[in-house]
Amino acid sequence: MKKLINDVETMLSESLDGFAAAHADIVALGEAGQFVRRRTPKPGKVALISGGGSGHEPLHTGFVGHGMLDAACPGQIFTSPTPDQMLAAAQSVETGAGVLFIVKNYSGDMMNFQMAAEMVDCDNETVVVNDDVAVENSTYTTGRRGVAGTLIVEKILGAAAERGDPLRKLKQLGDAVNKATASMGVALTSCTVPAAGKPTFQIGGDEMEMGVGIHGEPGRRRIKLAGADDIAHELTGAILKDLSLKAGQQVLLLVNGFGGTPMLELYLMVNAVHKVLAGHQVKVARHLTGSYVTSLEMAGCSVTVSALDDAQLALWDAPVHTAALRWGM
Amino acid sequence: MKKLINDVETMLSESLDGFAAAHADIVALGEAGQFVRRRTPKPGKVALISGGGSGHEPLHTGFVGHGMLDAACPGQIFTSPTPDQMLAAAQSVETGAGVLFIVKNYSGDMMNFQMAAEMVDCDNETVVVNDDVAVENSTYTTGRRGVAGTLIVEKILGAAAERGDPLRKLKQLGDAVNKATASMGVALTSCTVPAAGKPTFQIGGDEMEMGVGIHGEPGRRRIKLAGADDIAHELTGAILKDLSLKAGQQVLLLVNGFGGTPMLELYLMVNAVHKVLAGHQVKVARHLTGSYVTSLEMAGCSVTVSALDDAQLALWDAPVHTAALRWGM
Amino acid sequence: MKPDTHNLIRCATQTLIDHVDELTALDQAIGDGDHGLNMRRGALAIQGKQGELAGQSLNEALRTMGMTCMSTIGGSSGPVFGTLLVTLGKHLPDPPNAAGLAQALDAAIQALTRLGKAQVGQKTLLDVLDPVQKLLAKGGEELVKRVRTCAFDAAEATAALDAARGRASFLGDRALGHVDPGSRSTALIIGAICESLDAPATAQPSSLSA
Amino acid sequence: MKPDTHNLIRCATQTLIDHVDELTALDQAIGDGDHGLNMRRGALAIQGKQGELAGQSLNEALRTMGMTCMSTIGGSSGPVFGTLLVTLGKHLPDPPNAAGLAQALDAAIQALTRLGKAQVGQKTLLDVLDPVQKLLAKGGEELVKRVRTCAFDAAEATAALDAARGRASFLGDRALGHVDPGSRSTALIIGAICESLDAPATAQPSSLSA
Ligand SMILES: Nc1ncnc2c1ncn2[C@@H]1O[C@H](COP(=O)(O)OP(=O)(O)O)[C@@H](O)[C@H]1O
Ligand SMILES: Nc1ncnc2c1ncn2[C@@H]1O[C@H](COP(=O)(O)OP(=O)(O)O)[C@@H](O)[C@H]1O
Ligand SMILES: [Mg+2]
Ligand SMILES: [Mg+2]
Ligand SMILES: [Mg+2]
Ligand SMILES: [Mg+2]
Repeated sequence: MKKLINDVETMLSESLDGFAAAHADIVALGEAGQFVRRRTPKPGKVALISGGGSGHEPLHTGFVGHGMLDAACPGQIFTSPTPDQMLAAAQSVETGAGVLFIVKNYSGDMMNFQMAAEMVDCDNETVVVNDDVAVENSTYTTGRRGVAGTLIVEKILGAAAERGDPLRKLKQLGDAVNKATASMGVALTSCTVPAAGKPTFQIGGDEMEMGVGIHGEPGRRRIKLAGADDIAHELTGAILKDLSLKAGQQVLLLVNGFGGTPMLELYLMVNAVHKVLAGHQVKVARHLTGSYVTSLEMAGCSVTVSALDDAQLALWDAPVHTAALRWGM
Repeated sequence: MKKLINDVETMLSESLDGFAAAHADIVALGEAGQFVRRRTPKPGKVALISGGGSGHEPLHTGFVGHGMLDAACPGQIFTSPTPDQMLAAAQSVETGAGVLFIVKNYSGDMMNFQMAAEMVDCDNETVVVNDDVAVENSTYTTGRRGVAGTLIVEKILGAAAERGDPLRKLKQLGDAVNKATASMGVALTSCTVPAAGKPTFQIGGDEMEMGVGIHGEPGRRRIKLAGADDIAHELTGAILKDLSLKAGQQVLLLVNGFGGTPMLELYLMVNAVHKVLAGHQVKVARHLTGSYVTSLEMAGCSVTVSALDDAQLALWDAPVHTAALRWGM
Repeated sequence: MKPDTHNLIRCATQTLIDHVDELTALDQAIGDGDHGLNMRRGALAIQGKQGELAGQSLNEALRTMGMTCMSTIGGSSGPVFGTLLVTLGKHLPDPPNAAGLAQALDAAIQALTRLGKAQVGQKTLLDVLDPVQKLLAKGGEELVKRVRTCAFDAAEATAALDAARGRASFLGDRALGHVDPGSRSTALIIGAICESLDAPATAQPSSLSA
Repeated sequence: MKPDTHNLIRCATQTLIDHVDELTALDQAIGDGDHGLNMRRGALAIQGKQGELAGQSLNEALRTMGMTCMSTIGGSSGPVFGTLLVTLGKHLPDPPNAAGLAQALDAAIQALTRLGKAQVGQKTLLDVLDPVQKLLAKGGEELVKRVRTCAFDAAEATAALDAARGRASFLGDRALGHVDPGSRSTALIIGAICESLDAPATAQPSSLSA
């Protein structure tokens, strides 16, 4: 295992300290690193709280700030945070308008957030993200997994919360965006959980894992390494089938790297996906390309298509100022 | 070799097409992909043109836009672009105030840009970036290499050009920022040039290349894999020695990933470098953390310290809107 | 809390710590590879509370341990083992007996089903808890020994559940033969408890609290 | 341009294409691994212009090839081989002879020194061009054969230059034994030219322009 670390036991807290130092203008670190919160909460605004296992950076901590999350709870690597963390975060950022939890659909995340939701003593709702079309059920979910589409749900909800939308309306919006969003990924290499010290899965030099999860969980099938066009075809095809878009539909396209894939290849994938979408008369109205929802240093990428209406696109375009996403301010 | 590509021969142009599609709001692609230019040039402003081998994305194409470069010429992977490309770029973006070329100090880049500078028929200057303190001379430079500090030079010059600074003043400013900037990197794994098909260098599972170049060229020495604190100590120590900073000096700190290193580790390195800088009473006034000057999918990072004065910091803070750096707008 | 309960907790937590690599490998095969570390983190946290636990009744201690799991483990294991322990703490008669344990386990299984929405047969630790609960409810000779065997066998048997229906069904043949990590942890815990219940009660308390 | 010049160009470019892997490996050892691909790209571009070249004088053809190198190769090789060819085109007498070639090479070496700021002895193709130029200037028996040997030997000898001073000196022992890729390319080109000059002039022109 080759990583820039001192000690697997302290790596998470050291990284959080570095993150907090690098972005001290926008975030603050909760006690004992239980959560990252927006430096100055906005009174009267619904507090958006997300979180999940670490190792997917910049998700979620990198999305804390104006126009996106109020707090994010980082769990251990690939391990959901605990209800304590969510409670502490809620206490820190809730200002009277209630809390909206944004949760990726994994058993662990679901159970921990559910416990927190039961224990928190303010009004709250939960939006569950399950955008991964690769598999209907996975080892650790009931139903589809939540993957890169989470970013889109968080961004759009963040903008709506920022302008003052109330809790129930946000819950509805979140569910709608999640429903309009579909993703699928492919891995070329495995990631290595630091404390485990060896790769999560073995994969041949000429193989890829089609439909991989963002923890390196198995996907649809292990197949021979294919060209970018073929990969784009399979990923985008599965997504389009799931969303059943009409010709002329406008979408947001997110080509997301898993951590070990350079921009050169991600943009090449953008080009490949474009060709497939054009073939289906789907119009790409917005783009995001980069490594935003990662699996440590895994090589590979996911494609996310989100069929947004004009109002949702306007929320996507609204100003945001976080460590990893910033525009309009 | 595991990459998201169709064909090594077309990979660069496919990736550029994807890049241009994803960022059509800010950039346009020159004929035959010779250069990427700012969508709408600003009349009367000195045109900033950079470029270099591809494989370092987002450098340089990702830095084209308001407040930074007017054009970037992408060469083949790790190969300087040709004078033709720079001439075509200059023709496309020069609006009467002259051209400033920003060149990383490699023999190939120097010679090609020098030829372009001799051939271009408008007023022009060249700023050479040579921030790498790892080695005084490398296989392919005379003097020090230009690495991640290039980003800082380009950002600050971009802001100064945007406000209307004339050519000679920009040349002076660029030289000053370059002089105040020092970098050094370490690689944990090699990169693989697609057309070569195999790793550029062999490295043991417990080794690292200290002082590596951004093409995977050898650095100071091959040593046993060390902890992040030790690495930070060596990298930052060499940088501080070179810059000979006074206690209390304010700096911009760039912790840059080489393409295969996740944010989790980069932020951990931020924390480690902070400790070293604090020990020298150096104050980090600004941060940038991410994979900005890469070597394909190489794992590792570089540390850059830039001792900027208040005026230069203000230029760093000035609005920028490019594919890879964006703030204030 | 009695010294032998103290020892029992030490053994049950230590076996998880000792099997961290095996549990990691199981979770890497069909999951995300963190199960070993999760269980070790919880076990260490409980061991760190042995002073506090020593002053508590069995029911209080179970609750404390459950809360510790919930607040330190995270992942699926945190809520699952946390709920298991807290529910046992709520329902177990003190002093415990087989019938009382069977009833408490039944309550725990129900709580887990409500929490995690998994059913028996879907390759989770429910597939160990369920047969163990049934065995305890029936009672009979050499119960401790039979419970131990039952737990380990049931954990092993989760390997076959992949090919059938259930939450891991999409893996098909690829997961066949892989034991569910949480089931293995559960068997290890039950096994350690059974062994320490079967051990000669003559051991010195001082030697039990290492 | 005469058919044998045509053939000479085909041989010189083809040898670079055929040695792409070797040149890549050399550049990977002490550089960035692109030299083989750079030379192949330039060679293919020149081969693609054989129609145009066929209608040009030797001097014009050299200039065309040089400009082609500059506009298609990039890297160090583009300007270096481009300047080499353009300068030769400027100074070579037509028809060429050994003394004229020596003079033209001398001009090219000076142009390269101005362009790239490298000196002989610093592990670049200058370390092949320089001894070859000296040999040509001296003249004598079996010159073609001796030039060929000299070029290959000089390229090999760049391996020893690492340990001495020069642009690669920082590599110290680690670069010892590695031939400079550009020197190897230069030797391959010179070798191919020498071989086609030494080949029996009786071969059919048609067989030379494949
Ligand atoms: N919904 C559930 N109900 C009961 N047990 C579950 C459930 N989901 C997972 N488990 C148990 O938890 C184990 C996995 O735990 P762990 O790897 O620590 O957490 P995670 O799955 O979040 O990575 C599984 O092997 C299974 O036995
Ligand atoms: N300044 C220079 N002067 C003369 N030749 C040079 C110079 N720099 C490099 N070369 C030659 O170019 C070769 C490297 O070419 P190549 O790998 O194609 O380009 P790059 O070095 O830009 O990657 C070296 O082996 C050397 O012979
Ligand atoms: Mg997990
Ligand atoms: Mg090169
Ligand atoms: Mg797990
Ligand atoms: Mg090279």
